[in-house]
Amino acid sequence: MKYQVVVEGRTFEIEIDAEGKVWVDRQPFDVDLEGIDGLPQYSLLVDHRSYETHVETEEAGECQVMVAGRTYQACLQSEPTPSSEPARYPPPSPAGSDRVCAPLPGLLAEVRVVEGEAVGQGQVVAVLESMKMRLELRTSCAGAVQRVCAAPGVEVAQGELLLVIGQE
Amino acid sequence: MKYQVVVEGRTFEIEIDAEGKVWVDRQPFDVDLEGIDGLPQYSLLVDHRSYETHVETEEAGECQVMVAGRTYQACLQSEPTPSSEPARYPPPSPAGSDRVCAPLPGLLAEVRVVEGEAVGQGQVVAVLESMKMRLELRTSCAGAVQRVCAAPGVEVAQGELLLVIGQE
Amino acid sequence: MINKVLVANRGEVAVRVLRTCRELGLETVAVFSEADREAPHVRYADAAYCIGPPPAEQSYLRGERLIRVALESGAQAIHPGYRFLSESPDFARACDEAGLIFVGPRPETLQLLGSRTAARRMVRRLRLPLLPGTDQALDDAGLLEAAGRVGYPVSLKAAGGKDERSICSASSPDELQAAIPRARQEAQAACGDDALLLERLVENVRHIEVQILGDHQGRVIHLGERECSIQRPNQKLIEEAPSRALDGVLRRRVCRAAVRIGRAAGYIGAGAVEFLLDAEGNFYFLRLKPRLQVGHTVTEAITGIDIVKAQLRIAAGRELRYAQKDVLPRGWALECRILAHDPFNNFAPCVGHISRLREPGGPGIRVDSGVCEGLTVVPDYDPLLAKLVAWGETRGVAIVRMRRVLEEYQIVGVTTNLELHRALLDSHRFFGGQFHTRFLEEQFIPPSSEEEDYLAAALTAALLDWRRRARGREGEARSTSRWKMLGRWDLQGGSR
Amino acid sequence: MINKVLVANRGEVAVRVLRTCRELGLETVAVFSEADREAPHVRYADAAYCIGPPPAEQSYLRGERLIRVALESGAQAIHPGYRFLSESPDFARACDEAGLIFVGPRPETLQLLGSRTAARRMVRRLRLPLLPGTDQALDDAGLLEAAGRVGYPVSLKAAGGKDERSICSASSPDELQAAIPRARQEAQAACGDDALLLERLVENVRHIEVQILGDHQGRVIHLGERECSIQRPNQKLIEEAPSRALDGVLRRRVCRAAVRIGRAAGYIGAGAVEFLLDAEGNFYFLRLKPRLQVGHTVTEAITGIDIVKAQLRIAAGRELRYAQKDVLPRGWALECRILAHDPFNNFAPCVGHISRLREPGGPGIRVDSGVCEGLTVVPDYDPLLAKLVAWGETRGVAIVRMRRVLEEYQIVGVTTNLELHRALLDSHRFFGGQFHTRFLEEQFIPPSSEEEDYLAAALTAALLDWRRRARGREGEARSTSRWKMLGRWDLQGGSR
Repeated sequence: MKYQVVVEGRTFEIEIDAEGKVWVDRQPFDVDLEGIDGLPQYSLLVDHRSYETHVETEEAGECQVMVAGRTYQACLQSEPTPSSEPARYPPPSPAGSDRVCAPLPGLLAEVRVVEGEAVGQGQVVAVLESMKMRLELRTSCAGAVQRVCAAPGVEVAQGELLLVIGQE
Repeated sequence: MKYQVVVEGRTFEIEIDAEGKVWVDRQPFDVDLEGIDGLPQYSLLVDHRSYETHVETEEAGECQVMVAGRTYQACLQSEPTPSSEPARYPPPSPAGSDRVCAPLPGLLAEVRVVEGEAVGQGQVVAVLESMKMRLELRTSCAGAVQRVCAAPGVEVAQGELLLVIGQE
Repeated sequence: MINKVLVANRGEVAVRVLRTCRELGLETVAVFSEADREAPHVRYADAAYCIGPPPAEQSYLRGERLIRVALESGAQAIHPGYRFLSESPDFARACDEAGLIFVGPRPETLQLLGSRTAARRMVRRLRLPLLPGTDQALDDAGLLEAAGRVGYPVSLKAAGGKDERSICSASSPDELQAAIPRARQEAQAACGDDALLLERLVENVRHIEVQILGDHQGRVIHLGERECSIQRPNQKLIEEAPSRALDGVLRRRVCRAAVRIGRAAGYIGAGAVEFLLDAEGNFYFLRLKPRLQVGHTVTEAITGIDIVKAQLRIAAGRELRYAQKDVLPRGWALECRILAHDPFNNFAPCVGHISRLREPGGPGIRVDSGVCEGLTVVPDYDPLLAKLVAWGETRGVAIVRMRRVLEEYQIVGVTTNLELHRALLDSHRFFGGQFHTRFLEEQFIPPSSEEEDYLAAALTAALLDWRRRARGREGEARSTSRWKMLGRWDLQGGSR
Repeated sequence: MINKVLVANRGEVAVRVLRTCRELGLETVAVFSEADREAPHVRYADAAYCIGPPPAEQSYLRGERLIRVALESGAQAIHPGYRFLSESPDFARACDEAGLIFVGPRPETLQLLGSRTAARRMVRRLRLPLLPGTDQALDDAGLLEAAGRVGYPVSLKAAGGKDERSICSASSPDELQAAIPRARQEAQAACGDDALLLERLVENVRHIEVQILGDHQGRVIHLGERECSIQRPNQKLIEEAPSRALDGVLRRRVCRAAVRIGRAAGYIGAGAVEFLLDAEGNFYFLRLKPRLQVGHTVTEAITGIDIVKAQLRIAAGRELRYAQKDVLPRGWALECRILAHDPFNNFAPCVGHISRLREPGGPGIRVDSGVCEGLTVVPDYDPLLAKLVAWGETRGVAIVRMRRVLEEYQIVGVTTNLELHRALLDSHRFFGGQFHTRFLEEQFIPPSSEEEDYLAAALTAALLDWRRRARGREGEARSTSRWKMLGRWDLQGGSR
């Protein structure tokens, strides 16, 4: 299963395989989430870092999670992987290439790169305004911008392809 | 609604009318039970005395209630009042008279009075062994023993009439 | 002789007083408004009486009803806590007349201290420092003349008001002339009297108060000072004892002044003499608060003295069990008030259902809470939920302890100022003790989150969703325990 | 230099150590067995590592694995807490060899103190009082001869054992002769060595221990004594500081003896020198416990000194920040250990799911807890759930405070000894301070309930049933809020 999770403007691409192994932005992480019996409270270990999280509300695709005394709004989009049904998002890109899509419907506020430009991994390439938040969209690999598919100022649909990054 | 509640060997006859007014052993009490939202915990005021009670488990007719750090087992028998269906217990006795019935099925271990004997209110007149407990059965009014309907050593059914107390 | 005490308050202060009563073996009577039926103080007391609808005017402020409940329940004394009727001479007098002990000073003392002008005159007679200003209400011309003498800037205050708040300030005669009519209107609205007096406006000040105890035998002692400069208008957030602003010499002067004022007022019970301290080390009498203070806990932490116990002993007529030399403060203590308000939304009061509460603990920590899990925080009263007190051998230790427990504290379901406290305690200026009463307004910078906390939130959300789907495939009943199911049920429908 | 500490323990002591680490700004690493994945110490630490299956031998006692985790996580020091590996010279040595700081004494010190005979010889060289007995293991004839010299009754102890427990006692040569073979078998079974030694059996004794601190610079000080006479064999229930049994003269003698023993042992870190005190005021060295003690909290309460902080500072090579004259105890403190066992069923350990937990608070109270709501108490480890500490200006105040908070404490889902503590603190003999180490066995009378509590239980049960029926008639959805429904759901299926 593949998730795009937006937490107050930060986007995480989280993949969980059938055995429960976890990748965040294509990096493998050792993640263990354990519920405290009887409570909507969890002990989370991420590469042994220890967090306590508390789920305040949970509705379809939206979750309010308290971490270290602060409440964060997490918006969730998912697609099964591997999947027999048609994927709403494009399949994972080959290594060194990336397809930047809109995680939520919204207004494409900025496109910060032009075609042919070299980009680093994690660089902000576009900004989407959605649900009163500004979401920074980042690359998951270094490369060159092969194509810019949408112009700033337009409304984009969820999952719409915005940019293609390829190897230099 | 009329209840016979046995708490670790002590029997209380509790009557609650349609407005929620409460009588314990035929004495009116000002009782207010308020649940603490989200928890099986209650604030109980009995004639302004304040208790905190916590219901640990509750099953048909049996309830584990924690009061002041101790857990008590409460066994509940009820009958509606007023009722159109045939009552399992006799109707409330007239003032100054009482019908002592078996609140639970069990062995009548002792009968402590004889016919004609004068008894005080709250006096133990018989002892029933039931569910590994010894239940002391008390009079709810002063009077004289008019009739003893069961002999010690016999098994009695729930609701069976054991003694009749009348006015002297 | 007191056997039974009625506590005429609610929330954390009611629980605070009830706790000491229980330690003293006194029977207790709580009162509650219809909004507080579930509140912890109701469950904590031996008996509890409903005294009316939620608005305080119809319940906690109805003196005659409180007296009736005290008489009915057999209480001999009424402890008013703070706020509500604690400073009311009328209520204290009504208690006297009903044959009840009011745990506090005499009605005449309350009357005297409730008048700003009378209190100023008393302190002037002692030749103790007052803010330059007028000791009586003046007409417009008189105010202008006085301002010239006192020196600008000045602030205008309601002569009949009890708190030290200034209605407005003026830095020139023109500004003052323009301000007076408006100030009279506000004074009229606030305390039913448009009389004004005027004081020099001192800036960059710190708020220092000295805890005093006086008994019926005429002895008055002090328990050292507290500083409560971290405040908003009318709302203190952090108190500490002792104060970084006083050295040994100044401390002695301030504390002695407080004791002299207490003696002059014939003070009985626990009170706090409040002063302003300017950057040059000058202090000025502000008022004598004739009751238990919210911040009494920090004084208790450094002196080891139970101030509520002292109040009750004094009220019973017993003499103080401490001489001044027995009061030996040790270490440093801080109190953070945990309030149901939103510091990031103009401190708007917040309500909600406390679905989860975990209070901190460990060495040097005291929690005085007025709430519990399952409680609904209602909008009718003060937003003070709890007080967190940290003691340390030094101020630095107290601060790091407080910082630790602010992280341990967990309240889910109602917005609080826990995060604001964390940010304040992280501030270098707070750590250095360099602040004044406008520190919060001027210096506060909202903190930012740790980047990794965003990831923790994202992973929690994703993994929960993934597990739910996995369970759906596997058949739920087999794969999870009953407790896991309860957890999930709570999670989907339970909280908030 | 220490930046990161691994805490090689679980439960309340792990949380205790983690708290001080956090106050010191140290990063922390927790370890947990598979049974402890949900435990509070895992959530409290910055990082956490699983170290194996539930049995301690396969997790918390696996020194090599702990050292590997410390190295992997980048910790420079390991704090062993108490029990588990805290007294193991081998583990301390393995830490040294791996370049890690073991927070405790040197391996040689642990070796010396782990031998009853070596420790006795050391104390004898200091000419300090020992229980009359033998300083070395003896054969059967030797034991009989020694008993004649020492005087009956005597007790036999395993020479290789670490604790002070006697295997059996004998009051005549015949009894002794009969007892020796059985004692050898037990000693063999308990510590793999059938060597026995013999000590005079002193009856009606109290257990006194003195907290000491020693640094790498060779300084040893004491923080006063504790008394822990309220105990069962191998399980202390209540500790207090100071002890009622010592007057000023005796206190000075006992504390000085403890410091001399600490110096002779070259003691580094925090330890406790244990003594028996007989009814005539004679004291006898028992052993030096070379680690943090469970009861250290009462010493912290009266001295204000954070003993875990002192341990960590000493481990980092810094010198003691206190001279003996800086240690100024104040007031009295009690600690009640809250254990998951059933005092009314032969103290059988209890397990269960903690469905509800409310910890007490208010003035003078410290709670050191290792559990939280939602936790399942497992049978694999010590049943210590939490420690409750009450401080008061006097012993009487500390007792009434403790009595108050034992009532405030609410644990639902697992049987604890809260009620036993309530009964003990109500006892006149405890209040009078007249007890000895067999007080609990000999004096304990189970308390009876208040009659009115039965009625409260009955009314709760009846009213709940009545309301459920009433709601059934009225239509449930309309008449109750969502929270009420949650409450009911919990109530019917949720708890235990």
